Amino acid sequence: MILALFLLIPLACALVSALAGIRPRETPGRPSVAASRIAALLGSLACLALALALWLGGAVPLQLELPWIPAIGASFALKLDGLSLPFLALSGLLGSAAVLASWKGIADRVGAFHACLAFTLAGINGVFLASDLFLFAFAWELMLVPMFFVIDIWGHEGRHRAAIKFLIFTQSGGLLMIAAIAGLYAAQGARTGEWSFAYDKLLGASSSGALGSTLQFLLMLGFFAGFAVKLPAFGLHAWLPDAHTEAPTAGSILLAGLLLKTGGYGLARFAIPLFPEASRALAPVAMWIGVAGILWGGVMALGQGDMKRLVAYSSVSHLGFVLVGLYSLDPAGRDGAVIQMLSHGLSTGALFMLVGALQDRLGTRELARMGGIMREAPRMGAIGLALTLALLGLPGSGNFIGELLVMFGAFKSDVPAAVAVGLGLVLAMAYALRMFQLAFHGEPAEQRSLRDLGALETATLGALLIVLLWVGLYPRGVLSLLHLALPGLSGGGAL
Amino acid sequence: MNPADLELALGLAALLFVIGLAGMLARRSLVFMLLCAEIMLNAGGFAFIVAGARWGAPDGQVIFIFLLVTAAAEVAVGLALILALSGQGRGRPKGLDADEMRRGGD
Amino acid sequence: MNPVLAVSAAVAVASTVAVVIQRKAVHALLYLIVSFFALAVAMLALGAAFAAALEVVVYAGAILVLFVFVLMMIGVEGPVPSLRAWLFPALLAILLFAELAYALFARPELLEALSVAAPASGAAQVAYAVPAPVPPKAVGLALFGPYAVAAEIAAFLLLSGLVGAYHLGRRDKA
Amino acid sequence: MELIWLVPAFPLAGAIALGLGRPLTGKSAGILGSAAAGLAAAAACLVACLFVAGGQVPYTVSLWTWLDLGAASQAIAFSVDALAIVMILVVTIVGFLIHLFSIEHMAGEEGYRRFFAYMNLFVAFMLVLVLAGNFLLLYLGWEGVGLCSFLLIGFWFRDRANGAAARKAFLVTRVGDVALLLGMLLIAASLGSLDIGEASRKAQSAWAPAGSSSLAMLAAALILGGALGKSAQLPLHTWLPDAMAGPSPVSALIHAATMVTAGVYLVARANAFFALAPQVLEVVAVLGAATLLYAGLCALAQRDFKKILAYSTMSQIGYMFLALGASAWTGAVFHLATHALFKSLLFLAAGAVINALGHERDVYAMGALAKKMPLLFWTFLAGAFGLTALPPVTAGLASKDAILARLWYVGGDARLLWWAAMAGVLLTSLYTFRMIFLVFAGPSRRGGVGASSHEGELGPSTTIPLIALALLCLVGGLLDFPRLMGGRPYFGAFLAGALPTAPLPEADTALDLFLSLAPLILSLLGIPLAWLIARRGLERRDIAPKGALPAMAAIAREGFGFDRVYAFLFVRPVLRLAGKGVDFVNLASEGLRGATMRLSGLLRSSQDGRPRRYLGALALGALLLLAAVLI
Repeated sequence: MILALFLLIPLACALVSALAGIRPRETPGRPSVAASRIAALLGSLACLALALALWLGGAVPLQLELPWIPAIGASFALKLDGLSLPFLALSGLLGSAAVLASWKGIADRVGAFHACLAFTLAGINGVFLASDLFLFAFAWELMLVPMFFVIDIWGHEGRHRAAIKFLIFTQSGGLLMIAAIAGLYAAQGARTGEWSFAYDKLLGASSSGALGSTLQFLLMLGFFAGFAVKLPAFGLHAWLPDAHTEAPTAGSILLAGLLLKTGGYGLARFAIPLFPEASRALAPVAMWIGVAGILWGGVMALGQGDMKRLVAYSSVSHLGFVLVGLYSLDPAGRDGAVIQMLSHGLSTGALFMLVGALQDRLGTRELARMGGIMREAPRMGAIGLALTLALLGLPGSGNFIGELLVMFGAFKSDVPAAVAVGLGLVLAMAYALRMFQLAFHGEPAEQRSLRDLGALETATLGALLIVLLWVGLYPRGVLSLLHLALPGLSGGGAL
Repeated sequence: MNPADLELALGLAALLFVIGLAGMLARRSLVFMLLCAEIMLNAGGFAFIVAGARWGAPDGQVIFIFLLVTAAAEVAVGLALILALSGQGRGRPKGLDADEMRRGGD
Repeated sequence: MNPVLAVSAAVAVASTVAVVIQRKAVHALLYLIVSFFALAVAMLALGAAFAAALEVVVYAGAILVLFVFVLMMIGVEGPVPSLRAWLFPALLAILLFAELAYALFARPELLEALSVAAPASGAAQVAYAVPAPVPPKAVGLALFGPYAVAAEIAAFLLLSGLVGAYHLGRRDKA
Repeated sequence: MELIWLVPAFPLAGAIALGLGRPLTGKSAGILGSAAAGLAAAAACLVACLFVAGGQVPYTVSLWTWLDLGAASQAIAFSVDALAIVMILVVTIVGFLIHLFSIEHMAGEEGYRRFFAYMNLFVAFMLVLVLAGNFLLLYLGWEGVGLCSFLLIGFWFRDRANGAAARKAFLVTRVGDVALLLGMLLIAASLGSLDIGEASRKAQSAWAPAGSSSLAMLAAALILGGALGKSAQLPLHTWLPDAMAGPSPVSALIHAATMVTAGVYLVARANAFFALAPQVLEVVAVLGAATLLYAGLCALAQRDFKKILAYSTMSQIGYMFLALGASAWTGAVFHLATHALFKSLLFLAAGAVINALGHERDVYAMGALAKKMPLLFWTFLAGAFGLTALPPVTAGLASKDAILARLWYVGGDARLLWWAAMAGVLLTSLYTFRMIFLVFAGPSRRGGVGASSHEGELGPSTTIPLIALALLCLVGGLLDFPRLMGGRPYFGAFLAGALPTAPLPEADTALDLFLSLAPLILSLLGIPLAWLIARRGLERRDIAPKGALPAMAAIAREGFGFDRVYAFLFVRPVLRLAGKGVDFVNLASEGLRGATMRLSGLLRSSQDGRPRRYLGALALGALLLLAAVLI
């Protein structure tokens, strides 16, 4: 039942937040507003604490199965293993960071906002925990809708378009994925006579020969499409810059830090193990899609004038690494992809928080209108520098470990891809340094008075940085956990 | 009954119907459109009666009654609408132009 | 050919054409009443006495009089459309009529095929042999027998029409 | 033996303390930073003594396992051997002296505390680099020093030009770093180990015999790529002259003494791979010789005081690469060490001169400073003698001599390289003495920039490092003095435990004499020539260059246009692609959106609210349907 708490706590917090904020004409500072903030924060922290307790207690794997819709063989089945636990911890951490980041920035409809955040978090936790494909699809949809509202209601200038774009892209991908789930379910059910959505039962479907190779490939493509949109893979990334740029800070943190990770997690958990043969056929293409994402994301980031958009494009680049790592079909590459996802969540989440803080203070995200922040706000400068270094993958940050392992995996399966990935590192340095120097160095572009980071913000960002450093210097902490999940993930033995 | 009569009667129904149709397409006044709708409805009802007479069955007349009811309800609502619109004073002298009403939503 | 039917048909067509080309709505309405009377005569000729009565009493007598009241209140004059404006409607109407007439006169087998009750040509001949005026009693029995539910629904429709008309006609809109 | 972790820990702790310690104001920050560096130097000396006393047995101290890469697990571990000892001594001692110098030199600068934090951080990373027992940890230090170089070049960040120089340095070296990273991956993937010693042993068994394995060549070439970037050798050299935008102590520590020579250290450390790839080794030698001559020519044409020294550094590292290419591993490392001494001395003295002149860096604007700043002059001269390998300063004399002799003895095609090196000797002498004549001799110029200023204000924290470095230069060469002059190769013997050495052939006094005298004579010959060049340059400094020679000089001053070529080939295409950040994928999706909207507009126009139109459509539909039934 512990696992259900990961869903119940955020849902309960969403309820409390919504109820607390339901009274009309709320004003900041009213007790009900504070209550909804605190409820959302406590919910996230509780999830984080729970995940850490399970981590330190070594309680993986852990399972929960309750009957849900027996008529179609769908059950409320959750499973916690070494692959999901780090992501759950990340979701608790970034959820708290998102609430803290919007502590002052959100003054309008506070209750609904925090309810949406908590709701999204519940969906994300569900995605990371579900071991029943029906439940997975359910949670997958659950996390999108509140996120849509977060962007559409509390976002910046172009929020409506961005929100619709986000919804259309992810829904189209999700639709394909759900179709593939249904197809897999039907094919397996027709063969065995046992109609079930259970992950473990579907796992052997393709290797048992139930699916023809064409059908297997098509179903795999369905899963791949759903996850590749979310990741996003090159070519399907058009929604990301808009959504990240227009979302409020908390929304950007959740989007970049967690929602994108569900794509990578889905690939690692479902698309590859369920269809090992088809994945092997797709792997070379997928790797080069990833490489294209790395390079194109980097080049685009180099051309952005909007700081938030730059970070968004850097996400495209960084998640290209995930695709390369996963489809190198090499243990090192897979490890690298997971580490890369965690580190990217931490570093980009923190970076979005910083950009949000800057935007609150300066009223702009334009790099050309910043400059000289290092002098006026040294704490901000120091954290900005540290995050920039993580962005460009300096050794010592978790990003380096991820990129290194991904490159290693790629090197073993496709040397030119590894070389191209290396070019991506050069690009990463170019755009990261450009961003840092434009924003923090030089002379201020305009008259202003800049407040440095407050204690709360510094503490939050510092915590994220310390975790990032820990991943960078002691990646075994994550990897040993991940390797516990290896047998279940190996699928056709490719990994 | 004479088959020729039957054919004549059905032809009459068809002719009345297309006259109503042409009128409805050509006239822009709401009142005329409502009148043309009545023509078409009536033509349809007449066709039912012809069919009932052809088989010596009451069903045709029953359906005619239903059509009558429909027409009554339609006219009641339609006329109420016309009254309400004309009461607003817009389009009154020119006779409730359906095309002009399209954008006049205030 | 029944001369009564033929004459009433001619009157009905002529007056209906007159309806759609009038300038004043009141004139059109009066022509329509004429048309309905002619149709009532045609119905009588076909042996549908009850329907003929209803046509005069309800249709011409009640519904169209309702029109008269409204037109008296607002007095509508519709501009007569130009010949150009008649072109397309007339073309459409003529084509449609041509099709219907073709189906009616040249392709009787189509009607046979569409009819469910009398598939065989023999049955049709039998039916033709029976001149069967349908008495009002039969209509009433059918209406409140097999069609009772439909009658109730029609009543609902009338009621909702009443409510709708009342609502639209209300002056004191809040 | 467990003490070794203290060596990098002191400066790291110093960096953290300085980074967090807001209350540290005034000189206290500088003193704290210097103390951290000093403690590191002391710890390094202690470690060195213990190492020597313990019979020079290499050992490794492992802190924790960092990462498993394939089968091999990489630890955060410090390996100590003779090469590492030499490097930590150079880094900590020179580093300490430069910190000391900076206390006064940087006084009053904005970001004083930040400066020392970065410097300490640099020393820590540099120590990690040289102490790393595996390639991965080495890479951490490698990128870390690159970071500190970036931060310190851009120290005066209010000027965007400094930032651009810093960015360039970081980026260009990263191109090399990526090559190194790929080389590491290659080694890890094919040998299953990244531990330097273990991988070297495995390579010798897996990739032998030498010269036949393309994998060995690839690995060596990729490692070389990293070394070229870090050490500013052709063709990845363009960042170093720009890097002079940083403060002078930075140039002394990072861009002369330690970081830029990391490439030399790397090649020496990975000598087993290069030994298996003789072709790559030849490339090393040729690139070294080319850089040596190229940078010498460039230095001859510079007007910026520090850029002359920067090109000189490049050129001297060319010597080291030349030595590496000739498999003179110990000679290269020896020159690295002596170069660290005399070049940091030159940079510090130059920095003091520039500071005294109010940040004037144009040598044509200086002059006649020898009398006004005697201490700076004499210490600078000591460094210059080291640079030109002239007695009585032994530092450069001994190390350069060893390299030249080794080149000669290799024979064959390497003779050509010897001639190139001799040309380099002449060039070195030319640009060095041109600089000295312009700065310290001749008439005072430009309304006497230095007329009012003299070095009298120099405090002990400035003078002590200068004098100490000068003394070290004087005697440093004695560690491995040429046998002709009765020297004993202590240094080479010490390093023999860590690097392969080949004994010189039997002593032939006549040949030895020739090999020692030839460079000496060339250097001396350079002095009068340099006087002529300096005078000629002075006369023409303000008129537009005409004729072939001044035009050549202008080209050389720009570094022979490498920057422009790279901008044309790499930078501009990428920037054009980036454009204003317009993403064609996004455009495609927007196009799809536009098409959908247009289609929906089309459909919507059918629902225009005209009932008569609907009716017409309905009738038309009925017409067509009926027609379909009838036909």
